[in-house]
Amino acid sequence: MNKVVAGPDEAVADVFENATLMLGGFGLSGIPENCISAILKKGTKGLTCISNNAGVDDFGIGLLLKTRQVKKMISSYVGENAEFERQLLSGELEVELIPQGTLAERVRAGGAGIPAFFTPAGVGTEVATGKEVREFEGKKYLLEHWLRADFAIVKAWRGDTAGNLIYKGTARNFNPMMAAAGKITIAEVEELVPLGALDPNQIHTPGIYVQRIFQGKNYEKRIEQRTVSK
Amino acid sequence: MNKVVAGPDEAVADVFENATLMLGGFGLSGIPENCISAILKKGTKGLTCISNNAGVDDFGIGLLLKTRQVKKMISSYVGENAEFERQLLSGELEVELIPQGTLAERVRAGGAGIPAFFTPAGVGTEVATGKEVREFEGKKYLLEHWLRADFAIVKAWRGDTAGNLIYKGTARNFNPMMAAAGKITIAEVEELVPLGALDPNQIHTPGIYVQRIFQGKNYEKRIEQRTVSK
Amino acid sequence: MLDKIGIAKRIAKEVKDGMYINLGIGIPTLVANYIPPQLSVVLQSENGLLGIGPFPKESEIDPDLINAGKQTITMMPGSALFNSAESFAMIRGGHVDLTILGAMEVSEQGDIANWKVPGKMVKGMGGAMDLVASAKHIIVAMQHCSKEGASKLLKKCTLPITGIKCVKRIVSDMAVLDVLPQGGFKLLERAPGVSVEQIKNATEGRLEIEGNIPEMQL
Amino acid sequence: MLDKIGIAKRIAKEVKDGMYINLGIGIPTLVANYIPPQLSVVLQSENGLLGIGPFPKESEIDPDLINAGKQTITMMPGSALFNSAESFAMIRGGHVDLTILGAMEVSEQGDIANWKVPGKMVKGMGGAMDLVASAKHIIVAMQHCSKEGASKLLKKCTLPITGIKCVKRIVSDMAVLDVLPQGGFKLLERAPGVSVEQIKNATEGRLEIEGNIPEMQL
Repeated sequence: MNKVVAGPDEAVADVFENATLMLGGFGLSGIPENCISAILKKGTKGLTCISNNAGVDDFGIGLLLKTRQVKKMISSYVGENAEFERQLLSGELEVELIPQGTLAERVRAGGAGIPAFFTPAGVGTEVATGKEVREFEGKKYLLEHWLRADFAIVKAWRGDTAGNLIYKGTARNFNPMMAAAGKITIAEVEELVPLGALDPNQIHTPGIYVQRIFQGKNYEKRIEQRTVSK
Repeated sequence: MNKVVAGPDEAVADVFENATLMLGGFGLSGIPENCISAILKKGTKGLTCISNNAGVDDFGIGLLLKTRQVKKMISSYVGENAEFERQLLSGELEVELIPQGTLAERVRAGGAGIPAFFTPAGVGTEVATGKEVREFEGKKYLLEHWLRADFAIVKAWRGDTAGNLIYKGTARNFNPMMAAAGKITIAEVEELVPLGALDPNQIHTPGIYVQRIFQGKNYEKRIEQRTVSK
Repeated sequence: MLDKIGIAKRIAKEVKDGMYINLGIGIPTLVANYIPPQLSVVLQSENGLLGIGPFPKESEIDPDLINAGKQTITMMPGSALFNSAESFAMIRGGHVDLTILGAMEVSEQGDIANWKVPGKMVKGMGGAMDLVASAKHIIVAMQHCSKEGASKLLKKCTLPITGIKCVKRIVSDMAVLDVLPQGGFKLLERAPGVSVEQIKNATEGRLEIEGNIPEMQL
Repeated sequence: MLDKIGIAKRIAKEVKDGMYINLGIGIPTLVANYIPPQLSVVLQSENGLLGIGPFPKESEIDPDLINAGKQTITMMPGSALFNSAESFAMIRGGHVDLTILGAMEVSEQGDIANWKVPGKMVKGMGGAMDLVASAKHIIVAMQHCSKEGASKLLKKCTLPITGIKCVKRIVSDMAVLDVLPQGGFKLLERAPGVSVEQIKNATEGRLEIEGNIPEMQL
């Protein structure tokens, strides 16, 4: 089963106006740099982006915010981005903030066919507004629903032609759950290898979740907080 | 953080009468052979065992059924065991049969702090008796609750002294979810290695879930259906 | 009338290139042997493997590598191993394209019974309830009648059911039939040497016969 | 009055051998520097790592290895990497023994506010709501008062809250206090050179003072 496409332009060619996208990554780590550039070039508008963060002013999803291609962000933390804050305060951008664990689990639920589940995060806060609250063994929980997307766009370290993926370090983050929750899942990888080159016991994302894969180029992997020890 | 115990006898020493145990494995693959033997020797009675299968007459959990140490089995499939069927039909053994995916997800929910979730498995069948049914996007789902245990007993291929585990082949099965759902989790491994010997990117069960670990002995790894191609 | 291998061969013709498929225990497992080799498909085993290969040679046997029927197996290049929760996430999430499983009874509404005979058999449902509740496309392999000649394609199942309104297509030893969205069996093909009349007599549920019914090509 | 490093040092004394700990951004991250080296503890980073090591040397920097504050880090021997769903499964499932995080306000009921200042700051809650809703033990690092001198240990939080009835212990620049199960702050220790009177004046919520209040040992 060969899922290889030529590159990011072909991979995102059918991303349509007002589509819902999931984009992997935590901060700028593990983000699909090549596909973000291709969507930027394509200029598709009205996007709803589900991603833990919103990039920085001049990198990651921040690039799509600048060009006003994003209608709505669904994230847990967006504090790294001044343009984001401006658009939000001016009402140009819709934003839904979700606790990080709830976001991760809602995406996982989307891929796993679980329409709703109970979680304690946000009980008694404004996140609970309008949500069912139920008590289990003396503790209160909120009912949260699955999240799915028209396109899930993920970044992995190594992948094979059948779409099996292995991530590296903490660049794994949201990528595996998102890979499972897209109607179409696009994976860009640093190294594309032949079938049989990956150890089946080490696969993080089984190929069944991935529809398109390509080897990306020129990864910048920008660092937000370069910290070193003496 | 050193979680190493001397062997199976020490590992299961505090397994008490009427305790709830989770036991990893699918069929006879990936079952904690050493700990089952130790519990057999110890003779603890009244156990509730949560395990996908119930072993065969003379191996796996079947051994504990023979000695009548098991009060209740919670499983998805128990068809390999004549003594089991006899005890069940005679009313000596309580049995709760759960769809395999629901069992896997209820155990995962137990480890993940999710008290309940919706799943489509069993809608309209006797499994749905007494359960809340709710419709999402035109499809019906059952509300299912988490499962947790006093002791989760798992078998891995390799493990380190901090309890990080790697499984092999399809012997992984229910072990990772159970490892997370035990108040006390005991891991027996074929090979116990020093801290730092396992690649952090390949860990299947992070050590945080494991309280005790030891290197097992004399693994029999019995095969139920030896099938070969010419 | 088809034997087990005949049923498996006929079902193999339903397989399309690029499919991810879950094969149940029994006849469905045999289907793997008859999938045209030019098709690229991936077989899922619900105990945690995508990419089931052929049975091993004696020297390749690995007790840590079995399928859902507990048979020793091998892996294909490009396989992936995972845990049982991930396996059923795949199934429940609709990522498996085709599920092929056996049945003791099917109703004209598409209900299926295959896990329990009260008072006689208590083996459990295994993964069947998850599979039938979630699969995009379900093909059932079954005998059209019991040994005593009673129809197993019924108005209503008499055995405890595994799932409701889920079966899309049936390949029996006598015929290929679809379950219609509004209920009823639509006869598509006859097994070699089996007449429409015989199928009519062997089907308790409502049977829709339109035009000439061709014989199966195996 | 303690500076940030003083608060971090005092919190480090709460750490016990064998603990799995999640450290929030800011002062809590500094705590790692002062955990006695004879204690064996594992630090969790909610973006998918157990076993955070020291910051890397220039030559070791890996952009694929960061903590929840997006700082470059290293791994300790025996580390494990995982995805965000697994990370919060750990947190939600009560497997993390201790959570240390910052706060803008804490109420005498143990409510905490640390994610939003309406009209001024919209950064999001990140993992804080999950952490405070699930942690077995929560220690808060905070300033006792605002720059304007207003108390941040309140009867009721004025800012949007992150979680209810969850804070167990507070280490501020002025004091160590417990939140009592029935509500109210119990004064345990004074910062060096800070009087009970000063703490009283700086605490809006109900303050319980019993006997002689010792000065912190750092």
